Amino acid sequence: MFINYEHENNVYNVTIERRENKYFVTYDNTEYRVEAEEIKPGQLKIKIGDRIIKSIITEGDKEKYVFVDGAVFKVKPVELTGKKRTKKKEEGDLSSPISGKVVSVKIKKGDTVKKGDILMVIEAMKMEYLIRAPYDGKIDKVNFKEKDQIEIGQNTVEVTKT
Amino acid sequence: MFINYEHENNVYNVTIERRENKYFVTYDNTEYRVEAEEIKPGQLKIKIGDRIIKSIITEGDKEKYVFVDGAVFKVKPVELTGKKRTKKKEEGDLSSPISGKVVSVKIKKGDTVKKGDILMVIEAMKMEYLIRAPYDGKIDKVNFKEKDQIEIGQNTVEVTKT
Amino acid sequence: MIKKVLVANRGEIAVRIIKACQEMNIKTVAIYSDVDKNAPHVQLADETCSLGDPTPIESYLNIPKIIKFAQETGADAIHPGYGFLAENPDFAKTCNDVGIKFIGPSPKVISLMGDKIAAKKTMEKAGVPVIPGYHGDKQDNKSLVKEGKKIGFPLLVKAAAGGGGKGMRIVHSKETLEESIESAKRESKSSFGNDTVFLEKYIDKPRHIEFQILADEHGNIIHLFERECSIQRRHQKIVEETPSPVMTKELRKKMGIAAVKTAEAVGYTNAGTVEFMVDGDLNFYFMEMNTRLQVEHPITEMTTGIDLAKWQLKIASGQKLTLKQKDLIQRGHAIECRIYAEDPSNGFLPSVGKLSKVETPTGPNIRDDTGIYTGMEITPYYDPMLSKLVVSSENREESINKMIWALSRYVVLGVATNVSFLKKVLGHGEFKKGNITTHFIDDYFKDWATSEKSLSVDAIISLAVYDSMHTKKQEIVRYKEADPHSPWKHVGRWRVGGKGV
Amino acid sequence: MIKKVLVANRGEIAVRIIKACQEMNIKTVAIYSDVDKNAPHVQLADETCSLGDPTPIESYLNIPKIIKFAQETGADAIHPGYGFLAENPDFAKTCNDVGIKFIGPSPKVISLMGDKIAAKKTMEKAGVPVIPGYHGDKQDNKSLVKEGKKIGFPLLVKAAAGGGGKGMRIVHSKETLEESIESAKRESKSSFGNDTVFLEKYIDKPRHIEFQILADEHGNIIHLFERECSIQRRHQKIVEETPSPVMTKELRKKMGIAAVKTAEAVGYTNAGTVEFMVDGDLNFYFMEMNTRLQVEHPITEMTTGIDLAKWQLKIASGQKLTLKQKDLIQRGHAIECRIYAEDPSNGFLPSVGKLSKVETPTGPNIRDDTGIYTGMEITPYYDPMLSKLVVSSENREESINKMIWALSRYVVLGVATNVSFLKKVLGHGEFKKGNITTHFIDDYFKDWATSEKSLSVDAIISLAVYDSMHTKKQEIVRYKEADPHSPWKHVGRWRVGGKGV
Repeated sequence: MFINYEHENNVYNVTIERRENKYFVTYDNTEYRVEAEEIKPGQLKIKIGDRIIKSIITEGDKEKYVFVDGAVFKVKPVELTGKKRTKKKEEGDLSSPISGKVVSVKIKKGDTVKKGDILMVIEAMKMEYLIRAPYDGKIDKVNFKEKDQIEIGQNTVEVTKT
Repeated sequence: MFINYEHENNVYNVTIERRENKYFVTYDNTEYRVEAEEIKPGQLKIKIGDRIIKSIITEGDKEKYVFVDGAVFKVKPVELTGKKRTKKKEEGDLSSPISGKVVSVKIKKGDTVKKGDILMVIEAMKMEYLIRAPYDGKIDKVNFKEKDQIEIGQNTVEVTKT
Repeated sequence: MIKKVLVANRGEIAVRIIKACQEMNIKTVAIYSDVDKNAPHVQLADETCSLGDPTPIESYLNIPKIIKFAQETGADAIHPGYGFLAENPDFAKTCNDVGIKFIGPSPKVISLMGDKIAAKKTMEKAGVPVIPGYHGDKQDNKSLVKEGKKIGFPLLVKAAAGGGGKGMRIVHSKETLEESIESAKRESKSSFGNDTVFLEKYIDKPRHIEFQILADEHGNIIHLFERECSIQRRHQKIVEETPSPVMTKELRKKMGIAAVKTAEAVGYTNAGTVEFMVDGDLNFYFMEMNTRLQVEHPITEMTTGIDLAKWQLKIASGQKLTLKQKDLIQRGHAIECRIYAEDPSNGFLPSVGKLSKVETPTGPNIRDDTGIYTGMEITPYYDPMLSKLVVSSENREESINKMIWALSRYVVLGVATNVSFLKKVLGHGEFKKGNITTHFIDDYFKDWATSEKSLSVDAIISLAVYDSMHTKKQEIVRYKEADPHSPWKHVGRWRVGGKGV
Repeated sequence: MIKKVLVANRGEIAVRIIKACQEMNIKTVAIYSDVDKNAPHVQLADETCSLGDPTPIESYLNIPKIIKFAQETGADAIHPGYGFLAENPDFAKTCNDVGIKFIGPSPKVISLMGDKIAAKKTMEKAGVPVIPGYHGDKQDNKSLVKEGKKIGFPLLVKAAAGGGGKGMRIVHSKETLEESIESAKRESKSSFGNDTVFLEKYIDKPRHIEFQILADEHGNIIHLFERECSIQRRHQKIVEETPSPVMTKELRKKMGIAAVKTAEAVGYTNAGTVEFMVDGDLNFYFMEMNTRLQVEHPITEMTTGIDLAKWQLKIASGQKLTLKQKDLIQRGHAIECRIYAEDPSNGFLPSVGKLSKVETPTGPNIRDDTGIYTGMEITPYYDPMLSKLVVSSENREESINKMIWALSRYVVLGVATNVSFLKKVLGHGEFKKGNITTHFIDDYFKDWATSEKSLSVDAIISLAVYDSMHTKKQEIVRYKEADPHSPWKHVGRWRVGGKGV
């Protein structure tokens, strides 16, 4: 079986074959022969050579979480298309950093703004988040109005650099 | 739905009807109207009038356990035949009080014994349990030999009163 | 003795208070909004009342609703916990007016201490040292900017009604002063319904050290030593410890006396905390008094052996403080870490979602005050604190080791948390040496990114084994049936691919 | 410092020791028999070794196997826990011989204290008071019966190598003396491989009070105050507390000095416990010394703030005891309840089976030292202790309340347990007054039957609702299809019936 995992924008190609109770995992040109048991749902005990690791895995719709050696990793599936999504913030990206409520909209379509101007204020968990102009520019579109619910990653305002 | 529960040799007749989210439980000529929710598997939150109780129920092959109000109850199903089993120890009952290993058998078939004589020694969890003659009598049958594994409730020795 | 307490809060502090009541044979009433229907505090309480709409103002801040529930259930006292209505004098007054005991100080004292300006003026008069600043009535931007320029930079803009860093701004130059004042006012208005601010000198290399107070209704006041709370992000504490690594016997005595004097000056009753700022030369200044049980109260409980929540109930019942200052013993060392649903590598942004797994470490002197459970939905309605992990041991070094051990075994999956970050803070060389100020996080973790930048081999193996175990044969769909060695297969909901070996 | 410890034990004590090691950055090796494959101590350890066959003699008592594992894994020390090989001088000696540090006193001291007769003689010489009795070499039944008659009745027959009530018999009259001697010898032989017994005067209204000792390898010895362990069934402790309700400052001092003298007399090293019997007039007698960490050590840890398991490791590493007697503080009050898989209403018979549910209470100053989990199979191979529930608080009354609160929320389903029984013991009027002796259970709970003699209405409603929820329509089979109101239906695996309404 071949699986790709995406973690922090990197993709990991892994092969695993099962023969009886042994698993043969190949990653980065190294083969790991391991024995494994699922002790409770999602809780694995894996013997890698002399070492025993215990990991906890939970599965969501869009991601898996792995807890192992005291660290947590969130991984996503890689789409078959092979098109890797990159989620790095671009200079002009004004997506909401948080799910919350729009408490104030400072601008309207057509306004000109200066770099650093506050465009929108979003409130979540009793804290305020400010959306500021990333550069001097002109407002093309305002996607939300006051009191709107906004989700993390949704684009707040579109600005053309001037 | 009609259900009988057996607990400590008493049988309880209960009726329950469900209408939408309400349950109507009748026991001992009293009807209880309750709302209930299973919060986690086997964990119930039940509203009886103004009172809320929380109970935990687990199910085995032969019994159910209920934890409620800080107390634990073990209940058994009642056989359809209606024949109620009574498990009270009779005077001559020499069933093993414990699952363990027979470490010593003091008598053989045909021996005569006095009340209080030690007939068999069973060891479990590093402790000794003595099977003593319940009355003066004659040994009819010895069901186990040294080093045999014995289960709780199995008859150890049969003695005829003399 | 109080017979029935309505707990006007949620989460770990509601759980903490309900347990204290139950041990004292006091009946408890929990209140809950729709999203908290199955929360631990609801499971635990003897009676429960539904608040409906989870919006804070409609639920845990809704005074008429809460008072009505208290009356309906026959509660003779209300415990406000911390946050929400804990420092709302109107709420305390309403309780008094309807004959329900508010577990905390009098509305007058809450009101005075809630007004940071009036509080400072009172303390200045009482001879407790305060930080230079502007605490005046002129609240127009122009006057405030003028006063700010007089104090000099850097300075702090603080909401008079604020707390926990809300409505607070550091201003480094006059250019951003007005903007900061406006923003602080706006946040204060939204959080506390009041936009009065004050300005004060910003102290370099400051430590935040506070003293716990207990005062009964018969004039007896004691302090229960200090808590060092300098490790903060966004002006909110995340790691607290006691004793403070900088504390000396003499300073403890002086600050303890000042703390008791603070409480005395206002006729304080019940549990409270006097917060001081301590500078590099160990000068200390009164900052504010928190008129409630503090989030970090467990570290005081672990080192003194005193149960503060139970004493709150005893004092509110009119009992005398039988604890004497001279009998109190500060023993060993305790640390608290606040576990938040937030992403430390992305500006500590709160994270929402469903907790797919919660499993917490246990062991001698490990206390986890928690309000979460597997399957719980973390919503944006309330504070993102999930739980408080507290440890104690014979000395600071062992407590740090114990905390790192416990954090390494603290499993919360489904949202981003600060667990790894806290572990890095505790393991930092300067923290270990006790060289901490309120700038610690900014100084050493400014651009901290998660240490788990790449998947570990153990994680890769775990995932692959898990997916192999949970993939039924019929779920593996071959995309090119013609080629049996094709790398393209389909595993359950997960699309898989990769080069053949 | 020791670098890697093999823990030669299972259950809660193995878990306790592994956690202590990990906090000190010491690597750990767990050993496990087949039935313990998924036990918590195996989950927790850094390395694990399979012992196979669960029979004690083939597993946790198998010296060659354990030594081999220690050598293979490069462990430089072995912690024996309590029970199993903890007081086996041959094991300690074998460890020493192969250059592995045995965490405990020297084989010579274990050997001396393990021989209850020799121990008493040594203490008599050292000036520590002992109970009158026969500790002689003549072990034939005739001589023992003769000596027994000399001492008078009631008397105790005790296995010289015994402990925990095993190989112990009370004899009330000369008629049953010989039979009791034989039975004690047999049990001792089977449990300890040695059938030497001794006889001693049976003291009326006795309390069992013990002192905790720590001794380093440089001649420093301290005691960590007393533990009151009078609440016993089958001569095994089930409830322990500290301080003892009968202790006075003067008696504590005298007994503490005697305990230290006991340790000094034999050149004791590491943690140990000196057990005394205290009579109604507060005279005390040396009973025996346990040369290991005691089951009930947590109550001492909670009241002194000292981590005994960690000090065992430090002492075994050659560190000096930095704790001074005068600096030790006994603060507050702690209680331990041992949770057993046993049926108190049926002679405390052990109970085996699968734990269908384990859920334990948490809260401030509640410590649950446990080795169990949901799904675990309780087998007849080992001691039926499931866990130790420990609480502490400001005073005895609050600790009793806290313990009752915690016991009421301690969920272990699938086997019979003593949880309800413990709750009744803690709630008993005489216990609350502190009027306890080792006869307490016999005096007040002789014919105790479970208080849950009949199903409560809440239990009936819970069961009915549960069965209603979990019965699919198609599982309800009508036995008389002709009559739609027939009471005979079939619910899942459960047969149901009853009168119509």
